[in-house]
Amino acid sequence: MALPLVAAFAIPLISRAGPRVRNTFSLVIFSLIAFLVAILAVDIHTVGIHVYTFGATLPELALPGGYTVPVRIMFEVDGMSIFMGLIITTVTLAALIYSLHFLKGQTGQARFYSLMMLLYAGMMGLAFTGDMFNMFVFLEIASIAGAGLAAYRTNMADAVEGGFKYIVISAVSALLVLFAIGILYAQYNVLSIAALAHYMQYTTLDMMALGLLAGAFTMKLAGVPLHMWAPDTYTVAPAGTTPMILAASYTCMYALYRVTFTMYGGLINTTAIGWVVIIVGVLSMFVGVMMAVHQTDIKRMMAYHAISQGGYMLLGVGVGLAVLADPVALANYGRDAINGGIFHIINHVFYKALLFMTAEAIFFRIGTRDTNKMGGLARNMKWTAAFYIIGALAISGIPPLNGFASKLLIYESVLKFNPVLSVIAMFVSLVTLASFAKVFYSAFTGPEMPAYKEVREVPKSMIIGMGILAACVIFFGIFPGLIVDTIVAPATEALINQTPYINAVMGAVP
Amino acid sequence: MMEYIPLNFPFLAAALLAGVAFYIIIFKRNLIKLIMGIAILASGVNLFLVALGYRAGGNAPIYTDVPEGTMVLPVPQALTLTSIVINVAVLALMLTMVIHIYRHTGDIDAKKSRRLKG
Amino acid sequence: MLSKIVRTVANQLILFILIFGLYIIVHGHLTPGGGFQGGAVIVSGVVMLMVAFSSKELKKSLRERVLSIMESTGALILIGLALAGIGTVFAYNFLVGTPIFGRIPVTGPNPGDIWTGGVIPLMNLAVGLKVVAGLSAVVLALALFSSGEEMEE
Amino acid sequence: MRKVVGLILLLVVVAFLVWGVLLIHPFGYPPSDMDDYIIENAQKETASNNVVTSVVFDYRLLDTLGEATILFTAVMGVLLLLRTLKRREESS
Repeated sequence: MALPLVAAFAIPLISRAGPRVRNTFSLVIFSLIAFLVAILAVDIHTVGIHVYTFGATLPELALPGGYTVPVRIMFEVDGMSIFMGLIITTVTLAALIYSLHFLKGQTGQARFYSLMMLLYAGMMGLAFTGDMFNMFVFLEIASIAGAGLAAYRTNMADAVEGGFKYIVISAVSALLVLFAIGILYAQYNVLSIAALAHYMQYTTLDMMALGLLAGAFTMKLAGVPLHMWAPDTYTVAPAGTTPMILAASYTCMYALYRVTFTMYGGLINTTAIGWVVIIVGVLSMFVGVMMAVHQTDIKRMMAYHAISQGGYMLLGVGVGLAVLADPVALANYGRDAINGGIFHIINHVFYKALLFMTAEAIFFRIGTRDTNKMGGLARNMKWTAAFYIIGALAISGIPPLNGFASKLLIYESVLKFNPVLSVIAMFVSLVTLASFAKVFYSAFTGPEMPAYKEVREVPKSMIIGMGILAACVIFFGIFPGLIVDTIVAPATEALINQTPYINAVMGAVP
Repeated sequence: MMEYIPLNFPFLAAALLAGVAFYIIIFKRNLIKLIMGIAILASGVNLFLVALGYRAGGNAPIYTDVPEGTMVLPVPQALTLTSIVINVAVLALMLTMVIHIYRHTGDIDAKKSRRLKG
Repeated sequence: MLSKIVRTVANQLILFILIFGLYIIVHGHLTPGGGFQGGAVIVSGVVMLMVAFSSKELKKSLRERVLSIMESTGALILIGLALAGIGTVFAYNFLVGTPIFGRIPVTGPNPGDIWTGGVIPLMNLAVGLKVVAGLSAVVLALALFSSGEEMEE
Repeated sequence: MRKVVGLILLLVVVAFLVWGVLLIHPFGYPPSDMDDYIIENAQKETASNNVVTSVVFDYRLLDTLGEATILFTAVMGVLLLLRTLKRREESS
């Protein structure tokens, strides 16, 4: 688990040996990490929740002998955590391969890779940790690394502004999280999530802490009232890192779910919280797509769509949260709704990362992101055009692709919960299709512009990076049942049924 | 409970510091002032954390030549230490970005740089 | 560059600041202080030099590359020490009870003994190295950049 | 308009924080299960007199590692942003 950190620290040293060595080194070490994560995933699904206590005499020894509160920091990995871990790892792998060529001839590459590794480490830590304060620390690692990467192209004013906005939002939300942690710590004198959930008494103060945490995480995942940073930051971040920043914001969504479901899941009345999540979700869907329609900057448009798609996830999980206390409704459609919401995270990260990469590929070759200035690019950039079509169809929920699978789950379950919400969701999906079709016609087809006659296809490593994601998109679309059963359902189970997570640490305590 | 409320002044101070910080973050358009606001917010949160760990009449939790008696809680101090360092890091990065923004736009007013919003 | 008096005093004072910072780092497990605090003290000395002389002068003796390597080394030592305990568990304090820094102090108030703390003193040193290098690099880079100096890659 | 919204938001947040803060345990009398354990056992387990240090470097070492990482990240970020763009100009 500490391997990405070692890699990050070592990269500046290694890169003294020359660029080729550095690239190979980061690739090799990252493949190793990906391999380890895969092993861990298999292990989790066969054995169950893993608890690793740092610094104790035994890894499983969460509570010091005969004591009732955990003292040390622990990592606690369950179905949901490893689900996020798989997403992050895949996206980072694709982004890393993609960046190899993209960065050629630019300065500061060593630090760029180093920051990429650190961002990855931060996200993984955020997904795996079982300790509130540790969560704050990893949140900060991820946001600082993300901001540094977003502002990478310092010769453009926009880039620095986007990065600055991101770091301001991150700093404020992280401090709110810290305040909430302080409130929780003041009451129960523990910091571990499982122990907090065990001792939780749902006092007024706990509700305040929940409010602060939810507000802060919503800020970070670009839910609508607090979404202003997202388009700017996503637009300017250099290729390869945009998907990672996207993944970082969904890791914050994971943190939100972890807090609401695991810590506050025993609450008698989750309906109110569920409705808040639903409303934020619907607003995000609607506002995001409406803002997206009239954008001319291709990446900016995609960023608004990212907000809108985030709304779908919140909608699905919000419906599940609203009926969490009602076993009949939960079995009837609540579980499917959560399944859909969670499945949509992985699908969305993959196809949106793919779309961002194609946009960046266009930018890489022709130097503009304005859709009005593009035209006829399909002739010379066949691969890019093909990947764009795959991503655009997936995002609009066209059958054989993965977006369809998860959206169908959401539609069906939401229809049973409240038909109006379902209609809104379908409408948003249609508008999404329309706006992507518009961009496709203006950018890839149409008369060949004389200025772009010499445009060539992007280098091979970028195609491989995009290809990995496109393969995932198609695979997930063809076998949605398989994916849902193997990785999504355990994640949902981990969210709905929080007792194993708590008992893994607090089992011995009455 | 009522008679204890006057004793909660340190927490109140922390909350008010955070309030001042939010005022700055929401209303001031100067980027340097915005950063100062975040620094004040950080101080407020740190004060809150460290005040949580105080135990009436406690000594510092260090056994070297300590007088007998209770000790204050060590964990909040450790957390505060961590959070201070984190804030140093965040501020350094933010200042760097402001320098760049100043280079590009010649101004540190958030209104003038195109899309920035507090 | 400030006047000759300031420069001379700064030259003399830097030694004391270094010693004080080092003291704080080394005694981190006995008295208030530790790697972060001591490192910050030393960096304040660096800043003092930067004010007294100019950042250009300082650049001649403090090379960016050296600082970067120092920082990476500090971080690697820290993580290496944490990793060394992996025989039992990652981040296990494996030096307790061994001759190196391993003496266990008397429970309760005691005068203190430098050879205690297990890996803690070593970690303090690593963190100190890291903080000194990292923060001086940041301060130096900011000063150089805002004075329009070229910085080495 | 913007100012009014901002003012309302500000008042809500401040009232929220102050209200929350008044509900917390009285100053100076915190609950202390975890910390009592640490105060009692720190000398035995970590062999360090300074309990804060033993928390920072032993019980919560991962936080410290993360903190060191953050510092490292920030330094990397600052140096990345303040790099000279010379080589790029040559290439373009």
